[in-house]
Amino acid sequence: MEINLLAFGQLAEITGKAELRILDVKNTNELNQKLIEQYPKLVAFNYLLAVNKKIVQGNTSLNDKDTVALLPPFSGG
Amino acid sequence: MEINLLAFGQLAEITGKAELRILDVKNTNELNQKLIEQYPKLVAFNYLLAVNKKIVQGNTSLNDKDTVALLPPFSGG
Amino acid sequence: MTEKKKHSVFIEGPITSAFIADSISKHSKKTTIGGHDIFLGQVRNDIIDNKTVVAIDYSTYNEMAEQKLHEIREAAFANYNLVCMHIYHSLGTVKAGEICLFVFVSSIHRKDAFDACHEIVEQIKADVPIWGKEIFEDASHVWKENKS
Amino acid sequence: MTEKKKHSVFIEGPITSAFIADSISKHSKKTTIGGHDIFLGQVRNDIIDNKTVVAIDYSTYNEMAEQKLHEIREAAFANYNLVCMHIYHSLGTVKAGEICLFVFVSSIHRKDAFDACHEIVEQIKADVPIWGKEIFEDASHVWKENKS
Repeated sequence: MEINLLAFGQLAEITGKAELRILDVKNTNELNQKLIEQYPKLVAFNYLLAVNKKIVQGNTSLNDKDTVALLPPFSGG
Repeated sequence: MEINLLAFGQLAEITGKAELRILDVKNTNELNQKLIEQYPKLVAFNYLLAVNKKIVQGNTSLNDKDTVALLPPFSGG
Repeated sequence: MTEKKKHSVFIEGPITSAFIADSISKHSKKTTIGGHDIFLGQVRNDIIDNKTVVAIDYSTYNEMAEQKLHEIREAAFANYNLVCMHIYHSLGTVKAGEICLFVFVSSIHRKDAFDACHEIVEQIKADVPIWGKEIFEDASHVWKENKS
Repeated sequence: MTEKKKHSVFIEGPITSAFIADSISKHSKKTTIGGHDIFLGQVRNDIIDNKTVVAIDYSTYNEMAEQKLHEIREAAFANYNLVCMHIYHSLGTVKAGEICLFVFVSSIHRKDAFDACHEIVEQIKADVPIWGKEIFEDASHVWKENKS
Protein backbone atom coordinates (compact mmCIF):
# COMPACT_ATOMS: atom_id res chain seq x y z
CA MET A 1 0.00 0.00 0.00
CA GLU A 2 0.94 3.61 -0.62
CA ILE A 3 -0.12 6.89 0.88
CA ASN A 4 0.22 10.36 -0.53
CA LEU A 5 1.91 12.69 1.96
CA LEU A 6 1.54 16.47 1.76
CA ALA A 7 3.80 18.80 3.75
CA PHE A 8 2.99 22.48 4.32
CA GLY A 9 4.71 25.58 5.61
CA GLN A 10 7.80 24.97 7.70
CA LEU A 11 7.26 21.20 7.41
CA ALA A 12 7.76 21.39 3.66
CA GLU A 13 11.10 23.07 4.38
CA ILE A 14 12.06 20.17 6.66
CA THR A 15 11.01 17.43 4.23
CA GLY A 16 12.36 19.37 1.26
CA LYS A 17 9.25 18.62 -0.79
CA ALA A 18 5.56 19.48 -0.71
CA GLU A 19 4.48 16.00 -1.78
CA LEU A 20 5.90 12.50 -1.09
CA ARG A 21 4.87 8.86 -1.56
CA ILE A 22 5.13 6.72 1.55
CA LEU A 23 4.96 2.92 1.34
CA ASP A 24 3.82 0.35 3.87
CA VAL A 25 2.50 2.28 6.84
CA LYS A 26 -0.62 0.81 8.42
CA ASN A 27 -1.47 3.70 10.71
CA THR A 28 -0.47 7.22 11.73
CA ASN A 29 1.82 5.98 14.53
CA GLU A 30 3.86 4.01 12.00
CA LEU A 31 3.84 7.01 9.68
CA ASN A 32 5.10 9.37 12.39
CA GLN A 33 7.80 6.84 13.33
CA LYS A 34 8.97 6.58 9.74
CA LEU A 35 8.95 10.36 9.24
CA ILE A 36 11.00 10.99 12.38
CA GLU A 37 13.59 8.44 11.26
CA GLN A 38 13.82 10.14 7.91
CA TYR A 39 13.63 13.76 9.21
CA PRO A 40 14.96 13.84 12.79
CA LYS A 41 14.13 17.56 13.12
CA LEU A 42 10.46 16.61 13.27
CA VAL A 43 10.88 15.31 16.83
CA ALA A 44 10.93 18.83 18.20
CA PHE A 45 8.13 20.00 15.96
CA ASN A 46 4.52 20.54 16.90
CA TYR A 47 2.23 19.45 14.05
CA LEU A 48 -1.17 17.97 13.31
CA LEU A 49 -2.10 15.25 10.83
CA ALA A 50 -5.08 15.41 8.52
CA VAL A 51 -6.20 12.18 6.82
CA ASN A 52 -8.21 12.93 3.70
CA LYS A 53 -8.64 16.56 4.85
CA LYS A 54 -9.89 15.65 8.35
CA ILE A 55 -7.69 16.32 11.36
CA VAL A 56 -7.11 13.09 13.33
CA GLN A 57 -6.19 12.69 16.99
CA GLY A 58 -4.46 9.58 18.35
CA ASN A 59 -3.43 6.58 16.27
CA THR A 60 -5.55 6.23 13.12
CA SER A 61 -5.43 3.41 10.59
CA LEU A 62 -4.51 4.27 7.03
CA ASN A 63 -5.71 2.81 3.74
CA ASP A 64 -4.16 2.58 0.33
CA LYS A 65 -4.33 5.92 -1.54
CA ASP A 66 -5.11 7.94 1.57
CA THR A 67 -3.85 11.51 1.55
CA VAL A 68 -2.15 12.51 4.76
CA ALA A 69 -1.21 16.13 5.38
CA LEU A 70 1.40 17.40 7.85
CA LEU A 71 0.04 20.65 9.26
CA PRO A 72 2.23 23.05 11.21
CA PRO A 73 0.48 25.58 13.49
CA PHE A 74 -1.88 27.76 11.45
CA SER A 75 -1.15 31.42 10.94
CA GLY A 76 -3.77 32.79 8.59
CA GLY A 77 -5.40 36.19 8.94
CA MET B 1 -34.35 87.07 31.88
CA GLU B 2 -34.51 85.21 28.61
CA ILE B 3 -33.50 81.71 27.51
CA ASN B 4 -32.84 80.45 24.04
CA LEU B 5 -34.87 77.31 23.33
CA LEU B 6 -33.91 74.84 20.60
CA ALA B 7 -36.32 72.15 19.40
CA PHE B 8 -35.24 69.14 17.35
CA GLY B 9 -36.81 66.35 15.34
CA GLN B 10 -40.44 65.71 16.05
CA LEU B 11 -40.41 68.41 18.76
CA ALA B 12 -39.61 71.07 16.17
CA GLU B 13 -42.70 69.90 14.30
CA ILE B 14 -44.79 70.36 17.47
CA THR B 15 -43.42 73.81 18.31
CA GLY B 16 -43.42 74.82 14.66
CA LYS B 17 -39.93 76.36 14.95
CA ALA B 18 -36.40 75.18 15.61
CA GLU B 19 -35.56 78.16 17.82
CA LEU B 20 -37.65 80.22 20.30
CA ARG B 21 -37.07 82.90 22.97
CA ILE B 22 -38.65 82.13 26.32
CA LEU B 23 -38.98 84.82 28.98
CA ASP B 24 -39.13 84.59 32.74
CA VAL B 25 -38.61 80.95 33.63
CA LYS B 26 -36.41 80.35 36.67
CA ASN B 27 -35.95 76.61 36.28
CA THR B 28 -36.71 73.64 34.03
CA ASN B 29 -39.94 72.79 35.86
CA GLU B 30 -41.30 76.25 35.06
CA LEU B 31 -40.07 75.89 31.50
CA ASN B 32 -41.81 72.52 31.03
CA GLN B 33 -45.00 73.96 32.54
CA LYS B 34 -44.93 76.90 30.15
CA LEU B 35 -44.21 74.68 27.12
CA ILE B 36 -47.05 72.31 27.92
CA GLU B 37 -49.48 75.23 28.25
CA GLN B 38 -48.34 76.53 24.88
CA TYR B 39 -48.06 73.11 23.14
CA PRO B 40 -50.47 70.66 24.81
CA LYS B 41 -49.25 67.81 22.61
CA LEU B 42 -46.00 67.78 24.58
CA VAL B 43 -47.75 66.16 27.56
CA ALA B 44 -47.72 62.80 25.84
CA PHE B 45 -44.21 63.21 24.56
CA ASN B 46 -41.08 61.62 25.93
CA TYR B 47 -38.17 64.08 25.71
CA LEU B 48 -34.97 65.11 27.46
CA LEU B 49 -33.71 68.60 28.21
CA ALA B 50 -30.14 69.74 27.67
CA VAL B 51 -29.02 72.95 29.32
CA ASN B 52 -26.00 74.42 27.55
CA LYS B 53 -25.42 71.07 25.79
CA LYS B 54 -25.57 68.96 28.98
CA ILE B 55 -28.51 66.68 29.62
CA VAL B 56 -30.15 67.52 32.95
CA GLN B 57 -32.29 65.31 35.16
CA GLY B 58 -34.79 66.69 37.66
CA ASN B 59 -35.51 70.34 38.21
CA THR B 60 -32.58 72.56 37.24
CA SER B 61 -32.27 76.32 37.68
CA LEU B 62 -31.83 78.45 34.59
CA ASN B 63 -29.85 81.62 34.03
CA ASP B 64 -30.22 84.47 31.61
CA LYS B 65 -28.93 83.53 28.13
CA ASP B 66 -28.92 79.79 28.82
CA THR B 67 -29.55 77.58 25.80
CA VAL B 68 -32.05 74.83 26.50
CA ALA B 69 -32.61 72.06 23.94
CA LEU B 70 -35.66 69.81 23.69
CA LEU B 71 -34.37 66.40 22.65
CA PRO B 72 -36.71 63.69 21.39
CA PRO B 73 -35.44 60.07 21.56
CA PHE B 74 -32.25 59.72 19.53
CA SER B 75 -32.22 57.71 16.31
CA GLY B 76 -28.79 58.06 14.75
CA GLY B 77 -26.91 55.23 13.07
CA MET C 1 -4.85 66.76 25.39
CA THR C 2 -4.25 64.14 22.81
CA GLU C 3 -2.82 64.65 19.37
CA LYS C 4 -5.50 62.64 17.66
CA LYS C 5 -6.64 64.40 14.54
CA LYS C 6 -10.08 65.95 14.62
CA HIS C 7 -12.27 66.20 11.57
CA SER C 8 -15.97 66.76 11.21
CA VAL C 9 -18.04 63.66 11.79
CA PHE C 10 -20.96 64.83 9.67
CA ILE C 11 -21.22 64.32 5.94
CA GLU C 12 -24.02 65.72 3.80
CA GLY C 13 -25.88 62.81 2.17
CA PRO C 14 -24.84 59.15 2.00
CA ILE C 15 -21.35 57.84 2.76
CA THR C 16 -20.03 56.41 -0.49
CA SER C 17 -17.99 53.25 -0.94
CA ALA C 18 -15.31 55.41 -2.62
CA PHE C 19 -15.02 57.46 0.57
CA ILE C 20 -14.69 54.27 2.63
CA ALA C 21 -12.05 52.87 0.24
CA ASP C 22 -10.10 56.11 0.49
CA SER C 23 -10.19 55.93 4.32
CA ILE C 24 -8.96 52.33 4.25
CA SER C 25 -6.10 53.03 1.87
CA LYS C 26 -4.89 55.95 4.02
CA HIS C 27 -4.06 53.40 6.72
CA SER C 28 -1.52 51.46 4.68
CA LYS C 29 1.28 53.69 5.99
CA LYS C 30 0.39 52.86 9.60
CA THR C 31 2.23 49.57 9.67
CA THR C 32 1.77 48.89 13.39
CA ILE C 33 -1.91 48.18 12.65
CA GLY C 34 -2.81 44.48 12.58
CA GLY C 35 -6.60 44.70 12.39
CA HIS C 36 -9.37 47.08 11.44
CA ASP C 37 -12.99 46.70 12.44
CA ILE C 38 -15.45 48.70 10.39
CA PHE C 39 -19.13 49.11 11.11
CA LEU C 40 -21.43 50.44 8.40
CA GLY C 41 -25.02 51.39 9.11
CA GLN C 42 -27.24 51.01 6.04
CA VAL C 43 -30.77 52.41 5.63
CA ARG C 44 -33.34 49.61 5.50
CA ASN C 45 -36.54 49.77 3.50
CA ASP C 46 -38.60 48.76 6.52
CA ILE C 47 -42.34 48.39 6.10
CA ILE C 48 -44.34 50.33 8.68
CA ASP C 49 -48.16 50.15 8.56
CA ASN C 50 -47.99 48.86 4.97
CA LYS C 51 -45.80 51.70 3.78
CA THR C 52 -42.20 51.23 2.66
CA VAL C 53 -39.39 53.45 3.91
CA VAL C 54 -37.54 54.88 0.90
CA ALA C 55 -35.10 57.16 2.75
CA ILE C 56 -34.14 58.59 6.12
CA ASP C 57 -33.60 62.31 6.59
CA TYR C 58 -31.04 62.87 9.37
CA SER C 59 -30.65 65.97 11.51
CA THR C 60 -28.54 66.74 14.58
CA TYR C 61 -27.88 69.18 17.37
CA ASN C 62 -24.43 69.81 16.01
CA GLU C 63 -22.58 71.42 18.93
CA MET C 64 -23.85 68.87 21.45
CA ALA C 65 -23.23 65.94 19.07
CA GLU C 66 -19.65 66.99 18.39
CA GLN C 67 -19.02 67.28 22.12
CA LYS C 68 -20.57 63.88 22.84
CA LEU C 69 -18.63 62.26 20.00
CA HIS C 70 -15.45 63.79 21.37
CA GLU C 71 -16.18 62.16 24.76
CA ILE C 72 -16.88 58.79 23.09
CA ARG C 73 -13.60 59.09 21.21
CA GLU C 74 -11.56 59.97 24.30
CA ALA C 75 -13.13 57.11 26.28
CA ALA C 76 -12.34 54.61 23.51
CA PHE C 77 -8.68 55.67 23.43
CA ALA C 78 -8.53 55.50 27.23
CA ASN C 79 -10.12 52.04 27.48
CA TYR C 80 -8.63 50.25 24.48
CA ASN C 81 -5.23 50.06 22.85
CA LEU C 82 -6.12 51.72 19.55
CA VAL C 83 -3.93 53.06 16.77
CA CYS C 84 -6.69 55.22 15.31
CA MET C 85 -10.42 55.63 14.96
CA HIS C 86 -12.78 57.58 12.74
CA ILE C 87 -16.52 58.19 12.92
CA TYR C 88 -18.65 59.57 10.09
CA HIS C 89 -22.42 60.08 10.10
CA SER C 90 -24.69 61.36 7.36
CA LEU C 91 -26.96 64.38 7.59
CA GLY C 92 -29.83 65.04 5.18
CA THR C 93 -31.31 62.41 2.93
CA VAL C 94 -29.94 58.87 2.75
CA LYS C 95 -31.88 56.44 0.56
CA ALA C 96 -32.62 52.81 1.43
CA GLY C 97 -29.52 50.73 0.64
CA GLU C 98 -27.15 53.65 1.21
CA ILE C 99 -24.68 54.01 4.09
CA CYS C 100 -25.43 56.51 6.89
CA LEU C 101 -22.82 55.54 9.54
CA PHE C 102 -19.16 54.56 9.18
CA VAL C 103 -17.14 53.66 12.28
CA PHE C 104 -13.54 52.66 11.60
CA VAL C 105 -11.34 51.38 14.45
CA SER C 106 -7.75 50.16 14.03
CA SER C 107 -5.50 48.42 16.54
CA ILE C 108 -2.34 46.37 16.81
CA HIS C 109 -4.26 43.27 17.92
CA ARG C 110 -7.75 42.56 16.66
CA LYS C 111 -9.54 42.28 20.02
CA ASP C 112 -9.20 45.99 20.80
CA ALA C 113 -10.64 46.98 17.42
CA PHE C 114 -13.57 44.56 17.74
CA ASP C 115 -14.51 45.52 21.29
CA ALA C 116 -14.04 49.25 20.82
CA CYS C 117 -15.94 49.39 17.53
CA HIS C 118 -18.95 47.58 18.98
CA GLU C 119 -18.98 49.82 22.06
CA ILE C 120 -18.62 53.03 20.02
CA VAL C 121 -21.57 52.09 17.77
CA GLU C 122 -23.77 51.42 20.81
CA GLN C 123 -22.77 54.76 22.33
CA ILE C 124 -23.45 56.67 19.10
CA LYS C 125 -26.94 55.16 18.92
CA ALA C 126 -27.72 55.77 22.61
CA ASP C 127 -26.03 59.07 23.43
CA VAL C 128 -25.52 61.26 20.37
CA PRO C 129 -28.32 63.72 19.51
CA ILE C 130 -29.11 62.63 15.95
CA TRP C 131 -32.62 62.11 14.63
CA GLY C 132 -33.82 60.11 11.66
CA LYS C 133 -37.08 60.89 9.88
CA GLU C 134 -38.21 57.84 7.92
CA ILE C 135 -39.70 58.93 4.61
CA PHE C 136 -42.26 56.78 2.76
CA GLU C 137 -42.99 56.58 -0.97
CA ASP C 138 -45.94 58.95 -0.57
CA ALA C 139 -43.68 61.54 1.14
CA SER C 140 -45.33 61.02 4.53
CA HIS C 141 -42.98 60.24 7.42
CA VAL C 142 -42.49 58.82 10.91
CA TRP C 143 -39.72 59.58 13.39
CA LYS C 144 -37.35 56.71 14.03
CA GLU C 145 -36.48 55.75 17.61
CA ASN C 146 -33.45 53.70 18.63
CA LYS C 147 -34.06 50.76 20.92
CA SER C 148 -31.51 50.22 23.67
CA MET D 1 -28.44 22.82 0.95
CA THR D 2 -28.49 26.57 1.02
CA GLU D 3 -28.61 28.90 -1.92
CA LYS D 4 -25.79 31.08 -0.64
CA LYS D 5 -23.48 31.95 -3.46
CA LYS D 6 -20.05 30.35 -3.39
CA HIS D 7 -16.95 32.07 -4.68
CA SER D 8 -13.30 31.39 -4.07
CA VAL D 9 -12.01 32.76 -0.80
CA PHE D 10 -8.43 33.05 -1.97
CA ILE D 11 -7.02 36.06 -3.79
CA GLU D 12 -3.50 36.24 -5.17
CA GLY D 13 -1.65 39.09 -3.45
CA PRO D 14 -3.10 41.87 -1.29
CA ILE D 15 -6.81 42.71 -1.03
CA THR D 16 -7.18 46.23 -2.42
CA SER D 17 -9.40 49.00 -1.09
CA ALA D 18 -11.02 49.15 -4.54
CA PHE D 19 -12.03 45.49 -4.17
CA ILE D 20 -13.50 46.23 -0.72
CA ALA D 21 -15.38 49.27 -2.04
CA ASP D 22 -16.80 47.18 -4.86
CA SER D 23 -18.01 44.54 -2.37
CA ILE D 24 -19.65 47.20 -0.23
CA SER D 25 -21.45 48.87 -3.12
CA LYS D 26 -22.84 45.53 -4.32
CA HIS D 27 -24.89 45.43 -1.10
CA SER D 28 -26.87 48.59 -1.80
CA LYS D 29 -29.57 46.55 -3.51
CA LYS D 30 -30.06 44.37 -0.42
CA THR D 31 -32.29 46.82 1.39
CA THR D 32 -33.19 44.53 4.29
CA ILE D 33 -29.62 45.01 5.57
CA GLY D 34 -29.30 47.43 8.48
CA GLY D 35 -25.66 46.85 9.45
CA HIS D 36 -22.41 45.52 8.07
CA ASP D 37 -19.43 44.51 10.15
CA ILE D 38 -16.15 44.29 8.27
CA PHE D 39 -12.89 42.94 9.63
CA LEU D 40 -9.67 43.66 7.77
CA GLY D 41 -6.41 41.96 8.70
CA GLN D 42 -3.40 44.11 7.84
CA VAL D 43 0.23 42.94 7.74
CA ARG D 44 2.26 44.54 10.54
CA ASN D 45 5.92 45.42 10.25
CA ASP D 46 6.71 43.61 13.51
CA ILE D 47 10.27 43.62 14.73
CA ILE D 48 11.57 40.14 15.58
CA ASP D 49 15.13 39.78 16.89
CA ASN D 50 15.99 43.26 15.58
CA LYS D 51 14.76 42.52 12.08
CA THR D 52 11.70 44.19 10.56
CA VAL D 53 8.99 42.20 8.78
CA VAL D 54 8.47 43.67 5.31
CA ALA D 55 5.92 41.16 3.99
CA ILE D 56 4.12 37.90 4.70
CA ASP D 57 4.01 35.12 2.14
CA TYR D 58 0.79 33.12 2.58
CA SER D 59 0.17 29.53 1.52
CA THR D 60 -2.69 27.11 2.16
CA TYR D 61 -3.86 23.52 1.88
CA ASN D 62 -6.54 24.61 -0.53
CA GLU D 63 -8.98 21.67 -0.52
CA MET D 64 -9.00 21.40 3.27
CA ALA D 65 -9.20 25.18 3.73
CA GLU D 66 -12.19 25.50 1.38
CA GLN D 67 -13.95 22.70 3.25
CA LYS D 68 -13.25 24.26 6.65
CA LEU D 69 -14.37 27.69 5.44
CA HIS D 70 -17.55 26.15 4.13
CA GLU D 71 -18.24 24.70 7.60
CA ILE D 72 -17.52 28.08 9.25
CA ARG D 73 -19.91 29.73 6.80
CA GLU D 74 -22.70 27.20 7.37
CA ALA D 75 -22.32 27.48 11.16
CA ALA D 76 -22.51 31.28 11.02
CA PHE D 77 -25.74 31.16 8.99
CA ALA D 78 -27.16 28.56 11.39
CA ASN D 79 -26.27 30.50 14.56
CA TYR D 80 -26.93 34.09 13.52
CA ASN D 81 -29.59 35.88 11.54
CA LEU D 82 -27.44 37.01 8.62
CA VAL D 83 -28.37 38.41 5.23
CA CYS D 84 -25.00 37.61 3.69
CA MET D 85 -21.35 37.05 4.42
CA HIS D 86 -18.12 36.97 2.43
CA ILE D 87 -14.61 35.87 3.34
CA TYR D 88 -11.48 36.67 1.32
CA HIS D 89 -7.90 35.75 2.20
CA SER D 90 -4.70 36.52 0.35
CA LEU D 91 -2.20 33.98 -0.94
CA GLY D 92 1.37 34.83 -1.92
CA THR D 93 3.10 38.03 -0.92
CA VAL D 94 1.36 40.76 1.06
CA LYS D 95 3.53 43.69 2.11
CA ALA D 96 3.40 45.43 5.50
CA GLY D 97 0.48 47.87 5.49
CA GLU D 98 -1.49 45.82 2.95
CA ILE D 99 -4.69 43.87 3.64
CA CYS D 100 -4.56 40.04 3.81
CA LEU D 101 -7.99 39.17 5.25
CA PHE D 102 -11.44 40.62 4.53
CA VAL D 103 -14.47 39.30 6.42
CA PHE D 104 -17.76 41.01 5.53
CA VAL D 105 -20.94 40.15 7.47
CA SER D 106 -24.32 41.80 6.91
CA SER D 107 -27.51 41.50 8.94
CA ILE D 108 -30.84 43.16 9.55
CA HIS D 109 -29.88 44.20 13.10
CA ARG D 110 -26.31 45.06 13.98
CA LYS D 111 -25.80 42.58 16.82
CA ASP D 112 -25.81 39.55 14.51
CA ALA D 113 -23.21 41.11 12.22
CA PHE D 114 -20.94 42.07 15.12
CA ASP D 115 -21.10 38.73 16.91
CA ALA D 116 -20.82 36.60 13.77
CA CYS D 117 -17.94 38.61 12.31
CA HIS D 118 -15.88 38.33 15.48
CA GLU D 119 -16.54 34.59 15.76
CA ILE D 120 -15.72 33.94 12.09
CA VAL D 121 -12.39 35.76 12.36
CA GLU D 122 -11.43 33.71 15.43
CA GLN D 123 -12.37 30.51 13.61
CA ILE D 124 -10.39 31.43 10.50
CA LYS D 125 -7.30 32.06 12.62
CA ALA D 126 -7.70 28.87 14.69
CA ASP D 127 -9.07 26.29 12.27
CA VAL D 128 -8.22 27.09 8.66
CA PRO D 129 -4.96 25.63 7.27
CA ILE D 130 -3.22 28.81 6.13
CA TRP D 131 0.42 29.60 6.85
CA GLY D 132 2.22 32.93 6.88
CA LYS D 133 5.95 33.20 6.33
CA GLU D 134 7.21 36.52 7.69
CA ILE D 135 9.86 37.94 5.37
CA PHE D 136 12.54 40.35 6.64
CA GLU D 137 14.42 43.07 4.76
CA ASP D 138 17.39 40.73 4.27
CA ALA D 139 15.09 38.08 2.69
CA SER D 140 15.44 35.73 5.67
CA HIS D 141 12.18 34.53 7.21
CA VAL D 142 10.37 33.05 10.21
CA TRP D 143 7.06 31.19 10.26
CA LYS D 144 4.23 33.00 11.96
CA GLU D 145 2.09 31.20 14.54
CA ASN D 146 -1.37 32.31 15.66
CA LYS D 147 -1.97 32.57 19.36
CA SER D 148 -5.34 31.40 20.57
